[in-house]
Amino acid sequence: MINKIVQSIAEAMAGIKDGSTVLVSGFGAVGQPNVLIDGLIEQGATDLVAVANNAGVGHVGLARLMELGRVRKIICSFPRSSDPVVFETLYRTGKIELEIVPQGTLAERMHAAGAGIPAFFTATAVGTLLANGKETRQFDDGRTYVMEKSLPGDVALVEAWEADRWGNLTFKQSGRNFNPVMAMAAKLTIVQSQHIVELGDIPPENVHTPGIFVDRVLHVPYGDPSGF
Amino acid sequence: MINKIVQSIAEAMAGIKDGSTVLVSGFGAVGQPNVLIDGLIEQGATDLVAVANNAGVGHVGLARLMELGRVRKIICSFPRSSDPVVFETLYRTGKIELEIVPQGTLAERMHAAGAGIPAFFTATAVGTLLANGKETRQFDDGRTYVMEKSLPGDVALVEAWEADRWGNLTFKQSGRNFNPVMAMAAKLTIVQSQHIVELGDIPPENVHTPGIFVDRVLHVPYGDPSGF
Amino acid sequence: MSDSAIADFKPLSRQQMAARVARDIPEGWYVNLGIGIPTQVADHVPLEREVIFHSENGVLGMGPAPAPDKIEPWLINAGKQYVTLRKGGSYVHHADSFAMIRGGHLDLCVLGGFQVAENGDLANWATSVNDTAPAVGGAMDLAAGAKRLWVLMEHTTKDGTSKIVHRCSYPLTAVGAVKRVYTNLATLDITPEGFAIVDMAPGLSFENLQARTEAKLRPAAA
Amino acid sequence: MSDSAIADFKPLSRQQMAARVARDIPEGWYVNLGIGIPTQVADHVPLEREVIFHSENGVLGMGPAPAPDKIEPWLINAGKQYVTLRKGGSYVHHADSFAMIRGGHLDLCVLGGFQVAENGDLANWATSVNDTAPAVGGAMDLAAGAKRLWVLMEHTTKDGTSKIVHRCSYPLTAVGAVKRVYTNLATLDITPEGFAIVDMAPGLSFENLQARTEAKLRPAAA
Repeated sequence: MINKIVQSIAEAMAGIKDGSTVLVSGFGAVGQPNVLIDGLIEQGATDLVAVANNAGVGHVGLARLMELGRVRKIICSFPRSSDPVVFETLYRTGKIELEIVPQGTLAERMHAAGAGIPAFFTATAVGTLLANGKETRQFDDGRTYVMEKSLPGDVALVEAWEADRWGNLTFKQSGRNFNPVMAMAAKLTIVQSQHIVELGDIPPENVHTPGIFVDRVLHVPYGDPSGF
Repeated sequence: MINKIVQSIAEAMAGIKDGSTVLVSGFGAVGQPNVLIDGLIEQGATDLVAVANNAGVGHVGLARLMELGRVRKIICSFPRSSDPVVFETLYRTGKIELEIVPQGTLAERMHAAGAGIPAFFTATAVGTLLANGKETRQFDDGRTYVMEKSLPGDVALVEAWEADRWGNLTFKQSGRNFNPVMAMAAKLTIVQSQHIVELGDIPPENVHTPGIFVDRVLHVPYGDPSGF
Repeated sequence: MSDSAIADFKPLSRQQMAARVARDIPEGWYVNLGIGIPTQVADHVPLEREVIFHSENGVLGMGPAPAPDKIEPWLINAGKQYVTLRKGGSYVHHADSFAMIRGGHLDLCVLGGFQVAENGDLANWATSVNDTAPAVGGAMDLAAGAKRLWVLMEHTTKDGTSKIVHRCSYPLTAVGAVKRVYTNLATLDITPEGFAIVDMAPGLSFENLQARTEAKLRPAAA
Repeated sequence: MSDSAIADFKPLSRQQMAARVARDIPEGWYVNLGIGIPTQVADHVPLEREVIFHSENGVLGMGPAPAPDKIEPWLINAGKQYVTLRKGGSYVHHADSFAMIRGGHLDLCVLGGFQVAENGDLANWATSVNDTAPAVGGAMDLAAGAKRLWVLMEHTTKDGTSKIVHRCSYPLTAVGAVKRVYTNLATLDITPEGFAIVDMAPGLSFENLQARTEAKLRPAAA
């Protein structure tokens, strides 16, 4: 019997190696796998590359991981937040690398990684600082596009609303955001889910992320999102 | 009030021009918009480029459109079928152009068109006849990939299970297939739907194709798929 | 610029600016509103005029802000404010959401700006090449992807420097993308010949507007 | 080849070939089975051993064929046969389905073949460069995309020509992709040194197998 449900946070985080690229989902606090991020802090892996939309808030979660010196580089679209003090201090003192990526390009680079596409062209960022040094090319429509490479992860940390033992997932409202894309882009996809449901409870037409993209599921009924 | 629901097949097909690229969904008979294809036959546009998985069966639907000399070129993955006589005759006598595209590349070329991506790289077909004359390139993983260009449509003919007046769609079982991809890839997306539902009847988490990709919806309660 | 010059006319309030943009959005458009003043545009589109608002984080068909006791904690917009979803709305993931943007499926995007140039260039994400860690978010995707890009911003900075310029001095968000600018002083179209005035704040003269504007303006077509 | 040579052993039936492959598929794998004999492999995987079958047309978690009175007209596989869906199965669209394939998410794909070469090349879609309108379907995507590609086919054509070859003479489906071949005569691994025998049909000798095979074979490791 296939059973991707794990019983402890330690089991969920087992085997994450130093130097890993970790995709951390969420947009604001919504769809953000807080318990798994805390689990990663506990687990100890270091020299990480973090991929997330933001660069952490306050001194908790991703910001805490950075504060502990465990993140070598962050790839994100929006390093600002309501309280970005940890990132800004590290960045000003040269203790963290930053790669800023337009939000849609960030999402598509991970989608491409999950879909076996090593590179694609987009008009986003053409003629801006964020296209510096990148290959550009004109296509048949006469417009210039920049080539962007896929962004695969070693690990994805995902937050779901429902999950079953095959790893099928649903997401609630705007909690979907980066979750399905990161789930498909990583070698090891770890999910915290509000609810665990029986196989077959999610109608097959309405599975948002099929279990093929999921490796481990931890039941975390943690309530409403918090900590924007 | 937005209302994408049209009252007649003539209204659904209005304005399709000679020379159009028409994306025709379906895999076998499932998810195939038979009534719209017949509507296109009736409507009269000619010199068409048809994009479909197959090249028609028997003397009906897409095969009939070809038999009438209205299709200049077909782009498909699998020109064979249980009864491909029309296509084979036209092809053997040089009366139709054929572009064979691997099925996944075909889907992704349309997905890319819908997503504003003019070209992408894939390992599919590298080293085969279908990559002849196409640019290839090695990426960081040491593997060679071929560049494929997006495939936009002027018109998409789509078959849905449910639709509302904003054009939100659901699909039944494997009837989804090329439908969502073609809906997003065309300038004018025309849908035949088994059911018309009230706005809000489709749960917002379970809309399969959001109305932003849909222009016209015709109610066609035509029953089970037939004509493999 | 003398105080008396300012006394000649009444610049639009932010409310009025948002309402001015809202007036130009027809029923049936799919529209993304940027963070800041642009977000307020939605408040001025009556619900009966069905305009479908999109948010980068995968929300299509946003409605007004919820009553405080009706907040859905999982339903926010790109500005991380609580919103509602209208009947007919839907949720998608981030890659699908930006496929809508990049693929040209939005009829309109309204963004804030630091500078708009007469060639349609927009600068709205960084104020210097040396900005430490500027935050781009979805601005570049929206600016390059939407069918129409309008910018809604104050006409000048607080110290009176024009934000309507010949060429942007700040790092660009997108090249040649802006079609129209709405400011507290005027509505300007970007044409092959540069900025053309669509309308001006009540009481403002062409000369007075030009005096506050770095770029050369063309009077409204008669 | 004399009739007496054939009398020495018993080639596997198609049923036995499918069962032989099924034996090697562990629980938990995501597997795509090509049209033809490969499709029959699923019949030999007991339902208790949960193997998740994928079909290119967006079906994940296929079950056995339905009883004639339980057919769901909207539920077919890539071979356009009616199938069922297991609990835990799901539907996706074609681009997402091929993202699973191309992105390396399938543990295994089993395809039929015209020729397999000792360098792992597969030819299974066209028998000549001049084939009028050969039909590729999803074969190239599957061959290039799955984590493992196995081929299931007869060892020779009807006239006895070996399909296990030094180099393919037919147009290729994929380059260097095949890991293992199951035929009615043997199971062969493709190694950096070429074909290595894993097992042979009962009663078949190495010499007899080699005599029916164009490519050079290496005996099974002791």
